[in-house]
Amino acid sequence: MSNSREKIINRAVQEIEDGMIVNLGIGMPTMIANHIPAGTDVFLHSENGLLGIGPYPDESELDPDLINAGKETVTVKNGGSFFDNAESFAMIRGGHIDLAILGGMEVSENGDLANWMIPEKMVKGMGGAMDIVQGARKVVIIMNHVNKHGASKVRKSCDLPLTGEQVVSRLITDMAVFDFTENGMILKEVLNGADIASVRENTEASFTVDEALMQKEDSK
Amino acid sequence: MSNSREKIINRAVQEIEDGMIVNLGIGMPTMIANHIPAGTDVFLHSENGLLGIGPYPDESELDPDLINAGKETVTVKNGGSFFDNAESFAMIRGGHIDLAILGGMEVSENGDLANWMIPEKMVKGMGGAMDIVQGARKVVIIMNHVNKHGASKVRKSCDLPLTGEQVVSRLITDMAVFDFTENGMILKEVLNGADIASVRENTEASFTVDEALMQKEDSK
Amino acid sequence: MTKRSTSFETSVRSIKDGDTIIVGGFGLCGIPEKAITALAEHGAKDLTVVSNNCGVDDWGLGLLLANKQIKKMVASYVGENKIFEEQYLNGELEVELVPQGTLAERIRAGGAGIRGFYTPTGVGTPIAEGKEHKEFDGRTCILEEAITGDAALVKAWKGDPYGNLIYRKTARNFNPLAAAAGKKTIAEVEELVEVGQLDPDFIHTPGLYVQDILEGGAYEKRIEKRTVAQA
Amino acid sequence: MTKRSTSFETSVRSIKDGDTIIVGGFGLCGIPEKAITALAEHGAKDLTVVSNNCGVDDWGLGLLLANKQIKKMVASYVGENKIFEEQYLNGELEVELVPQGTLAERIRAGGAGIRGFYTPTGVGTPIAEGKEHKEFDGRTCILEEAITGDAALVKAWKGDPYGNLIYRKTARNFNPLAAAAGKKTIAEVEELVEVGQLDPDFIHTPGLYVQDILEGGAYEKRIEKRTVAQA
Repeated sequence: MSNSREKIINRAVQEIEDGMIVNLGIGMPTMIANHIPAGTDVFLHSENGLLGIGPYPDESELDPDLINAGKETVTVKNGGSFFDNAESFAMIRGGHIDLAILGGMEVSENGDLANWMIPEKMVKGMGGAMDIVQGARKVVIIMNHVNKHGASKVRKSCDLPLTGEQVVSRLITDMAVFDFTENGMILKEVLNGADIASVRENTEASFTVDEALMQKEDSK
Repeated sequence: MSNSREKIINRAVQEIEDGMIVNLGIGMPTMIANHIPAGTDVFLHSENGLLGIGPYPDESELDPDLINAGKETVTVKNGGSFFDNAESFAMIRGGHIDLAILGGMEVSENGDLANWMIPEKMVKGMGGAMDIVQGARKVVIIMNHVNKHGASKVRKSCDLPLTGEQVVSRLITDMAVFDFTENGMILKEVLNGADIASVRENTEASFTVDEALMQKEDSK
Repeated sequence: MTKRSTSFETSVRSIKDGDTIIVGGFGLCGIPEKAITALAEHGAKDLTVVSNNCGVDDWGLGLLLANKQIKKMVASYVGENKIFEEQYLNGELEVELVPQGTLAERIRAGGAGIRGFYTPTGVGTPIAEGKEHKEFDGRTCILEEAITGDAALVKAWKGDPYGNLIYRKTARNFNPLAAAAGKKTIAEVEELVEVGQLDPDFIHTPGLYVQDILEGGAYEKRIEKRTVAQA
Repeated sequence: MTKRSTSFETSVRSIKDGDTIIVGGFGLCGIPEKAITALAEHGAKDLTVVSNNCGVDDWGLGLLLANKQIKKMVASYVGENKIFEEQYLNGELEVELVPQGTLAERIRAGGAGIRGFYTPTGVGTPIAEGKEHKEFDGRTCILEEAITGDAALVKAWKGDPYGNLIYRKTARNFNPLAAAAGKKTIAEVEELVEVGQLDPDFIHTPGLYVQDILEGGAYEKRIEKRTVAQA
């Protein structure tokens, strides 16, 4: 696991609290499941119709009828349940999912998210992302702070077509944690290796710095 | 059973064909179930969440958890199923019920139906009637031809608040059978004891007489 | 993450004056009899109650009526109750009559985050007055809006501590819809089983919809119309 | 009133050029593999296919693509298929991308006679362009319309001759929705049991939604992403 990926996942897993119903997006978010502390009693929701995703199966448990939204074979946790896709998105849209952690391509300072298409490329589809960002009670986006050319993915406004407007509650990058509030975008934490100045340098969006964080850095 | 009720039920039961999914309204329509010939394989739908109503239970089968839409204890037929009310009305509204037979207070010549409220009286509610008349593929109304004062219940237009506009496919009274078509209301049959003239006398609505029926009466 | 509540009294205590509560059941079949009784004792007033029917004079939601706890009733059929008629004619009780299928769908929409839907049900009737009309392929429909509740009271056959529920026969009726549409859903069951005893393929209400679960003990299960076959 | 069909060939024969067909499955999980194969052999063209995904190059709906039977695909995600990309970029294939929850709800609405519904999903995105917007309690929503099919192809675990179906685990997915939304629903099952063997409390698709039922014999059930625990 790359250093930045490790940082992001380690920070993101702290969002998950005991008793939560959590939806993890495909890719990096799915990897968070393996890092949830053993004692935490959460139900992972899979939008293809499963509440209570268990660990990957061993060879003897492998079942083509039991997959997650990323189409990987999984198992079901004790106390889990299966349902159809309309019911699954009733759960999402109806506000019954406490937390969704999804990947992002761009996040804007007012909490807009783009994570489903790049205009010049073949469009594969949004899957369930547009429903999840509108429905989950808290939407946490995880992504690298800058792209491979070093440009900030944390933008004044998104260039890419949106997945949803003002839907992000929290953004976790390999440098920082931001919250999106009525008072705008707020830098809440800097991750190991970064400081407020380096975050500013790598962020196109305008944000304010949380007071506690400011004091913490001042007192160093 | 009164003579007119008997006539209506005997005629109405002929609407039920092998293989049909049928919803029978509360009251007189429910009584039709007992007259379906033994060999006819139909599923009776009950809007409270049951497909495949069986006969009334004997004492040993009596189950408070198993009732029909009229809140009577019933049984379930082999091959039946239970479901919630949203699914039950999905079946109705979605056009999956072949035939509904309901009672009526007034039917107008363009197929409007009134069967749920009398303005001066305490209103008890429409139950599922408004959904059923919009959703069932064929809606057959059964009622007495005239009220207790001798006034026609088959009207130019309904005086009572409607249950649905242009929803009646067929009307069966103790005197006659009418169809509602693009060419208006057509008298299709006269029941035993009535003739075209007596039907005309007791009907406020304008209707034409089916040619076959005309010839039949002429040839008498 | 158990959702077991210590008592019905504790569970209904969060229901406040003026709340909207959605209640499962069809007639007296599948009603949450224990939670209703506890709510009558609790005494919260000015309630808007959403339920297909309103019980009988001395049982089910009739108990809340007798206590004058209900300000407004949203139902499809309310004909089984003298106290209801009395309070309605007195002007003490407000009533919104909703076609049964529309009522079921509005509650389902509430639980599913669908804000409104177009249905042909009620077009051309008093139900359509003041509602938006729209044609779809030549068929006129009216716009109906979702219903959600501050609380929902439901009754199931079996449940587990995670809140997974299964219902029995026609006692299912509005219960799964109500369960999904309540901010706080209190589920009472005839039998509370261990986690893992309900087959995940056949759970009617997945646990995430339920906030409190209780075993109700002995159930009265009154029959409204006892009809038996003639021998 | 048995709905047993004599063969897949017979069942799919009624599907005409230009028809809209709704197909169950999520990825390759729970797809009606026998009916799709029969439809590929049947050869009906210019089809509009509604399904969450479009199979892979050599399996599932990919077979219909390879045959150039699909004119338009309505799906939420189509990324697993090279032929798809080719035909799309050539302009041979029309694509309507629909958010997964909206797709599920549109099919559910089709089966349930709901003509349209308001959802917040897609507001502010390209999906909302040209659609009616409306606010509900300050939340902007867009109007989405129902989808129905001339035919639906679904796969269940067990079924009976009346058409009652039960599904297994996540192979349920879009199948019950598709079953209700097809004018002619062709259901294939791994095991056709006698009437009365399915518990009426636990039937996922009641028989009235199904027109043809067939036992499919041995199922291939391909796995797209075989992930196993590291020992």
